[in-house]
Amino acid sequence: MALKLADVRTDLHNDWCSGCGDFGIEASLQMALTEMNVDIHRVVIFSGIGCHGKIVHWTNAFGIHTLHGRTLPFAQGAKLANPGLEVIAISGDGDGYGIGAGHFVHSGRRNVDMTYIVHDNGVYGLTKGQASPTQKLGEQTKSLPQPNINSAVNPIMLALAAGYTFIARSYAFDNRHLKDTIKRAVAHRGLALVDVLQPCPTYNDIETKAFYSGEDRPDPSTHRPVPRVYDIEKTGYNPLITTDMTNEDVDKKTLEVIRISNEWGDRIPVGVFYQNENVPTYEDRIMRRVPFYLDQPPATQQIQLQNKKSAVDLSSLLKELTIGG
Amino acid sequence: MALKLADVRTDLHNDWCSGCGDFGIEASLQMALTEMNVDIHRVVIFSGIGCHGKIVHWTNAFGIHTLHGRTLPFAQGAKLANPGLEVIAISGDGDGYGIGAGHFVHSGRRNVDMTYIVHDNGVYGLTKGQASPTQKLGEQTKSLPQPNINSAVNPIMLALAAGYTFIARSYAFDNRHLKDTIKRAVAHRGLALVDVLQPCPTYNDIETKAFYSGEDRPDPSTHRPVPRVYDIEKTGYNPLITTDMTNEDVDKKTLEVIRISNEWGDRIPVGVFYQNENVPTYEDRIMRRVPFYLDQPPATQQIQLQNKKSAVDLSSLLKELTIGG
Amino acid sequence: MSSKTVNELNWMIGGAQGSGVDLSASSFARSCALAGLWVYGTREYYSNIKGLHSYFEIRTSGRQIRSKVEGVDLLATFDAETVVRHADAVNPDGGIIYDPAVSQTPIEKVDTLYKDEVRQIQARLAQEGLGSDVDAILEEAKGRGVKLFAIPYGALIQEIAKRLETSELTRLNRIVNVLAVSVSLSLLGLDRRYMEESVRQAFAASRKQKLVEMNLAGVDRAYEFAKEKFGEGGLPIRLAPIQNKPRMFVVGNQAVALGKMAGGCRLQTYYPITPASDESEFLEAHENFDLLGGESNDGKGSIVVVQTEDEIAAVTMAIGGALAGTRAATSTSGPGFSLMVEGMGWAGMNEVPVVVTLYQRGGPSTGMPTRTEQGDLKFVLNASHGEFPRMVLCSGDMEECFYDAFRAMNYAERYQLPVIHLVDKGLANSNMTILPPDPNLVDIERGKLILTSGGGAPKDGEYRRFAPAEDGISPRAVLGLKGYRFWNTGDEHDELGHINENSENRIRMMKKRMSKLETADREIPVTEKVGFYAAAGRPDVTLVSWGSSKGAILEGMELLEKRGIKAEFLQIRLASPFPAQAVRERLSEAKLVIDIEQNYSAQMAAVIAEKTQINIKHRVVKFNGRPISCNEIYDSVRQIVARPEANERVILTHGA
Amino acid sequence: MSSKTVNELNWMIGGAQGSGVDLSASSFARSCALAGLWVYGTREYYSNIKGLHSYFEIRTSGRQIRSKVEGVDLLATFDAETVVRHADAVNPDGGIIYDPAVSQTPIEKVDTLYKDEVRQIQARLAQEGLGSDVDAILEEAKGRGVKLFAIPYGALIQEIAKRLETSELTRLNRIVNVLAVSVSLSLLGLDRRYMEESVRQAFAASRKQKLVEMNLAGVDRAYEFAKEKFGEGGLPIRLAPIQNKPRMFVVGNQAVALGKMAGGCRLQTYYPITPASDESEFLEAHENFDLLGGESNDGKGSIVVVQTEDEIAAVTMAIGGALAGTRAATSTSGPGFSLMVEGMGWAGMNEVPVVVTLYQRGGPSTGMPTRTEQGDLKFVLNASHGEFPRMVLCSGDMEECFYDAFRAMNYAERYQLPVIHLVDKGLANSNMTILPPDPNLVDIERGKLILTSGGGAPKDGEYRRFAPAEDGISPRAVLGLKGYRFWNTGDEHDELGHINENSENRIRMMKKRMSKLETADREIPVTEKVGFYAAAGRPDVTLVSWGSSKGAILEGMELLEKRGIKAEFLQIRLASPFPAQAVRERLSEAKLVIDIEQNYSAQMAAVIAEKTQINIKHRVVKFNGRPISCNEIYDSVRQIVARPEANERVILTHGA
Ligand SMILES: Cc1ncc(C[n+]2csc(CCOP(=O)(O)OP(=O)(O)O)c2C)c(N)n1
Ligand SMILES: Cc1ncc(C[n+]2csc(CCOP(=O)(O)OP(=O)(O)O)c2C)c(N)n1
Ligand code: SF4
Ligand code: SF4
Ligand SMILES: [Mg+2]
Ligand SMILES: [Mg+2]
Repeated sequence: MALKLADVRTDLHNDWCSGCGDFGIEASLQMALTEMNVDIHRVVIFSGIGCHGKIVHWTNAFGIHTLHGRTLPFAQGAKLANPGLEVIAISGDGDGYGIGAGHFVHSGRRNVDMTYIVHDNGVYGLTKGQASPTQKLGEQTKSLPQPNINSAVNPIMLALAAGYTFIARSYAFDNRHLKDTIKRAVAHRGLALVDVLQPCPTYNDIETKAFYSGEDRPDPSTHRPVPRVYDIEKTGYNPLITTDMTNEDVDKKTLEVIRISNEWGDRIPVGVFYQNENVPTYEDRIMRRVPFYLDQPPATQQIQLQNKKSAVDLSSLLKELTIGG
Repeated sequence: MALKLADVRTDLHNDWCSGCGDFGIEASLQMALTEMNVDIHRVVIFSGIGCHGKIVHWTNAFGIHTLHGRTLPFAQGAKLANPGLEVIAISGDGDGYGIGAGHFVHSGRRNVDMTYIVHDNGVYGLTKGQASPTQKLGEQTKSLPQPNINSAVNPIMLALAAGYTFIARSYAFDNRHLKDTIKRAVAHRGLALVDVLQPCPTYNDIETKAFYSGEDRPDPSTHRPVPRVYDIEKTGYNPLITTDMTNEDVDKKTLEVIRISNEWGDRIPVGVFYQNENVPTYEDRIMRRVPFYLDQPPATQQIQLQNKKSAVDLSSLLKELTIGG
Repeated sequence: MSSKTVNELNWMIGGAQGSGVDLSASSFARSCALAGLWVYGTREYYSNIKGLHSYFEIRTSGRQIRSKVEGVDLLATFDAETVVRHADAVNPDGGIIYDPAVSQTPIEKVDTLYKDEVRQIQARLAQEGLGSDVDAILEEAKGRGVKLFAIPYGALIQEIAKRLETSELTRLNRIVNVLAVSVSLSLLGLDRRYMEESVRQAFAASRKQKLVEMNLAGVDRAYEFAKEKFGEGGLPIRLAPIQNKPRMFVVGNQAVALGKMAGGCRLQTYYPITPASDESEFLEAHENFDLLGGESNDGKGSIVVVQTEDEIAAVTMAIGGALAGTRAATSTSGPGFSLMVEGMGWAGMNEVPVVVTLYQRGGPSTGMPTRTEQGDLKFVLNASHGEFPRMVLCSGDMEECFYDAFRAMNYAERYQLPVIHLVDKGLANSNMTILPPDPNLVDIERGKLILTSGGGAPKDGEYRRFAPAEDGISPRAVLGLKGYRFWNTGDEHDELGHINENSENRIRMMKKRMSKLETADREIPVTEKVGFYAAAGRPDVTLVSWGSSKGAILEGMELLEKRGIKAEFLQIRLASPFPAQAVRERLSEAKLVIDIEQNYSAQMAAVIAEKTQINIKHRVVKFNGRPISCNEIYDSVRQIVARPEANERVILTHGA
Repeated sequence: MSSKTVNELNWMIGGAQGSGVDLSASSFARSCALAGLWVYGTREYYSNIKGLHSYFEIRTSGRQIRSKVEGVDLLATFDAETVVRHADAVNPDGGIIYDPAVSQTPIEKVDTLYKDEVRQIQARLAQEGLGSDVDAILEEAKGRGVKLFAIPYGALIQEIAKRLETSELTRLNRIVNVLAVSVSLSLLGLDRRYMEESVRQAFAASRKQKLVEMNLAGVDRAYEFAKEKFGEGGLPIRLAPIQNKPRMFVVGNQAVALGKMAGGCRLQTYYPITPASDESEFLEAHENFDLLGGESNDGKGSIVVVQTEDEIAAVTMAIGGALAGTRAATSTSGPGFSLMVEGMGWAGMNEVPVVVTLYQRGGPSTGMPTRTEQGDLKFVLNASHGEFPRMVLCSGDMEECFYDAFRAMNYAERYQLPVIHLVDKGLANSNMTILPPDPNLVDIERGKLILTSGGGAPKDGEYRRFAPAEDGISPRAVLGLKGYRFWNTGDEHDELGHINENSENRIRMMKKRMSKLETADREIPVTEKVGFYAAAGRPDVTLVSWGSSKGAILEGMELLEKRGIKAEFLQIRLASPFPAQAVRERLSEAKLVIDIEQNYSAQMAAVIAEKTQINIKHRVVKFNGRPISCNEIYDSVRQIVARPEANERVILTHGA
């Protein structure tokens, strides 16, 4: 039974600022949910603290609005306890790349099979517009008293260094691309990052919608704006790492990812930068230790007998620790 | 007045395990201190928690043994309060790349002019040998009950992604190279990382001294071991980013850094991978806001008058907030 | 018209976040202040950037005021929601300014109301046989005697546009705020020149002449319109200028920032969080400041403000700065403080002076980020594993925010320990007129600090950072000082600062550190530890409280006195070291004691019980995130005094 | 030889960390246990991997014992440092086993002694007119009547090498441990077969036959040598086998791990930290375990153990797991817990069952990582900003470690809140023989948990995670359960779990959450809240304590009774919700109350004062990181009973 958009929306009042890129992300996510081949009852969305974090309340799926910067460990805990869940973690750029940078790096090392979407608006929205880690050095968005004093991180490169096996970028107001990218991220086996360029009309007056869509630079002939955002996959770029590639091939691809990810200004690349399903997921790795992990994961194990007693038979363990007898 | 090694050593009992690579790092650091052109009274060494952390107690300079994973923010605080200090921060790999990964990334974005040395032994020494973030997936060092379940981070690439402006690697038992690298790191204007490969004979039975020095693979003719560790700069590699380089040149260099940093196994590169003094330091950036910052940094400002009253003249500020009158 | 109250007013304005309500409120307040009146304002808003409801209450008076009062005299609105939410708070002889264009709006169309709220209001109106729209609400108010003032904002703006010969209606629409304020002031009879000046000052910084003109045109038209239409308006209150002495008009976090600056803070680290970051941003905006008689650096001093990657970095970076010899502080709210506790413990262990200003807000967890609470007291008293000395200061009002921020910097250095300065959102986001604070009332006291080689030189040639001392306080050198090398470690350490696990050393060091609290307790005068406000005569009741409830309590006491109930008030200002003796003395003589706190479990009462074994049975608590009003104090105390046995715990619930 | 004590012994062995002392200690203990004796062992070591001094005390007895005792009967050493550090602890009629090869070592050459320690010892010896080397120490002991047993380890090892026809002297050198233990057992008259069996068991896992042989050869030669050389040795103590019933020989963190496993924990997250990580590593090593009557999965259950990047991730990951419906826990020590408090608050706000086992160690900050303390009580009771319910269990011994770990999992789910299980290094690293715990004594109680669709179905079709409930506890569904969608947020929320800042909602939700503590207080039987150990007759003194002091107190009471002092003991087992009534009842009748704690400020006494307003004036505290012995209890209580007014606070200082 196909879901309609209305099924995956709650009827709460949405309190984002009008024109906020978050609306685009919300819509794309919800459309992806209706089109994806997953049981909506198994979908759990985690978010952090920031404007972005409210997305779970507008979305009609299990929704866990966690702590600032801690989205990833919360989400991984749920997924590892019940690998049958379809887990989507969502952060802001302050949340995910700022205070959450440590978890960002270490989650890459695990490669748990889930999706991570980051609302990348260059600012700390909910605390009134301080610079986020993706804001460039020397930029001065509206509410900064002085130009930004920190250099920006490149999330694509950071993800690559950390071990993410699917790395993509999309744009909040390109609904179709974002929706498709989310679907591909969810379908990916392993940890998938979708960095979403998100205008914040209230605090970021530099990377605006007009900026991304190139309204300041009309095509001389058509007089229509030439968007800065372009889809790398439309230029023939192929993000896939395949098993038949040599180490050199992989190295080359990696370097290409980084080269492209450094583009900014007149051309801003979106699309899937990197996909590698040859790295075992964390679930695969657990299976090597706990053979029945996927059949009987932590969340579904019977822990008690009919008579309420513990289902565990401690005897061999106790014996191991017993002396004499 | 030249310092002797004895001057920069305390007379405390050193309680590292015998054969520990930390001894090599300690000796190299102390030699660097005697040879460097800095006033030893201005040298402050910060360390984290782990075996490595005790290094400050064996070293006769201001020594601050901080918290697990927090070396970098402590050190930056001191340096920013008094930019006249020569600050050297030291971590273990668990400390710096594990629990401290967030600070690692964000310190790169600041580029405070100081040095960061990481004792990279692949394990959590002081807590008895759990895998650290640089231990490879599937490796099983001595005290692991199971093969390591996490992928390793590549500290060089992570540093590059984070914005470190000097990135080097050395080897604990190559005294001369390590000492020279530390001296270059200290001389560098900006944040300098020195990742030091450090055997932990007690818990890491894979990346041992014998491994690094290639004792398992004698040269067929000389029968002498062929070390795995090689100095990239001896192969003609030049880490310097210069102002006359084009963006493409810089991109190329960056990619080369990453390519080399991925080498492991039979050839393990050490040396300075990357050096870029064209990025303003955090101190430079403060100067643009606070013109007298370097002359009168926080730590040396007079805050009181002779009569113990506050030296601050609040009147113009109070006026700004005053109504009427 | 002699029956009118003069210069006692509670005015309210509401509207969507981001629609300029804050500007309205401050121009109203500023107008009053320019007229020489005293002002006290509070702000309520959601954890939201734009669109959800926010409102301000501005009290103004001929004498200094310091708390919120129940009942609105004049409610200025320009949207439906504000009418719906606040009409019932308007006093029977008060007034409501509204836009007739919204009066047909059905309640359920106000989609920023929670569903439950809509249902409740609809049910209430239905019960009264009224309709279900804004008009019904207005009718309900009118039924209670409230005067209604319809302002056709749209038409007025059209007229102004014509006058100014502009077509920028979108921009002009923003002057709806000025219209509402101006109509209010006109109804209250305050000469328009105060509002005009207020507008000029408000836009002085922006230097947009056009904007000033538009707004002045708005003032003009609004005064005109109100005069024509409502005359004197029939409101029982008048505002009249009374004097013209300069006053400061500040919000709490500015008072803290000024206190820190004067108190010598030169490094402030922070990670953004509501409601703390305003303080850091104020400091950053004023990072270069004037020095007294300074010649060097053009007579400028400076503070370095660093936005860190998280609160762990904020506190540890501040500690690093303090080690280098600067006065360092950080500023945060509950969630941030939760991340700082490990760092606090390290500072305690290594005797590092560091100040954390903690802006309490509704907890637990993310809680209610923009609402007030005093829920963190017991947490900060016990934060971090193990035992180490810390000081905890609790400010009760704007002036204390300033002086305590200054003193916190002193205490940290004198006693070489972490100091927590507790304030709350209620203080941070309230604004009021005060007399300018005088930094000269407090000396800078750096304690046993060695800043220059030779100062407090070690006797045996070897500097021992943790040398034993009678008072527990060793001479403290700073990093980089020649001849004063030292070590620090979070591990137990010897006098030099090296790790040492020896049993005797451990006992000695624990005693040394902990004894500093006794030293502080001995040295600090009791007036800095507790505030005491005697009753006029033998007290019927003793009120005990701390922090931002102070203002409401003091004004509540006046109300009580008018009804013949004599109350005295013991304000705990220092929560650690706890002034057990002073408190015990006061309370053991008391007849009836009531503990008043803005949290669920009466945390200060618990601390008092622990420290003095006095169980304060009667408690007034409030934990709905809205500040206490003086009337709530009055009501609850009266209730308890009347029937003590039946009212051991009174929960206050006011506030929309 | 009838004057000999039989089966009452305190044996000590010391040596450098990593030199095999732990192996010696466990083979000694194992030998005793194999002979049917009860064993209690404690371990002291530095925060160091190799080289610094560590030592074990193994008490063994014919009856069950549960504490440390002062005075060593037989000290086994093979290095200089152990003699220097511990000779003075040997009882006058006890013995010291030593290596004559080290007897000439000057004290100052023992470079793992702190300089201060060297000076102190030298001064002491000088005062006694003795030399300044190991021999002087031995002489000093001999002067007190201590017997000396010189063991030429080197020569013995050479002989063994010859016998085994091996030249692997480096490997053989390690059997020095076995020699010391075997000589000890020989002197004590225990048949060698127990030691032989012990050696076999110790190396059973390693399957290195060669190693077993070597060690058995060591046992052989050592027994031989001791017999030849010392005969019965003249020690006043004998060990004699008494029975052969199976006993468990466990350390505290294993007891906790087993309790968690039986209690249904299926996800354990952790970040390495001393002394907590042993528990997680034990669980990981046993991640696949047997189920009762299970057919599926070959009758195997499993626990997933995840090493996280830090403690913030550990606690939040566990919470994520709990939301999905598994019983989840994490395990840490003070510094780690300091990082977990924000997560705890979120769990409290969202009513998530999560268990944190907190192994207390010497604080503050990094403190003394390998030493014991009970310094975190008030911290955990108040950890995190704002107010939310939490439960805090304090285990007093090995058995309680097991059952409390089990119950903690129950409480968390029944009351839907975070539970902190407080243990300490003293418990974690002690080992003892106990009767195997019986998991069937506790039922698995999951409370209002909905695991399957249709279970506890919501009446109006819409599941409301935070639906109001009389007892404060709403039916709890898990993530992924069809028909039971819910939301969570750290913000204040409505019944569905959506953000809600409405005042009434806030008050309702705060009350609902906090009332769960009252429910727990009502439902949990008093026997799980406090332990009470009556005196034999009308008590002279009432001892109050918690946690690992229990064993020493119980045995101290026996010592006191022998001297005619009748003591009763009230053990607080549940610190939150605090059993105020039970405690008040017990204490208000008491004649003389003494609070005994292993921290500086007597934290439980503070909690008792807060909750009951009873001020326990007399306090025995210990904070040097070494566990309390039963003799210290005896001495301090006697001292206070003798002169209460002069001894309000007694600080215990024993332990090397
Ligand atoms: C521990 C902690 N520190 C600080 C905050 C305050 N805070 C709330 S939202 C936010 C930043 C949000 O920025 P981002 O993650 O980029 O989200 P956005 O609002 O831009 O969507 C911060 C710092 C918090 N909630 N918790
Ligand atoms: C917050 C916190 N968590 C855990 C620990 C325990 N701990 C002490 S050392 C250490 C790991 C050290 O590993 P590494 O940084 O690699 O240093 P090494 O010992 O290998 O030199 C840990 C986890 C701690 N001290 N603090
Ligand atoms: S502040 Fe920015 S990110 Fe937040 S809701 Fe408004 S526009 Fe969106
Ligand atoms: S455990 Fe490893 S890192 Fe630590 S001191 Fe020993 S050898 Fe060195
Ligand atoms: Mg953002
Ligand atoms: Mg390491």
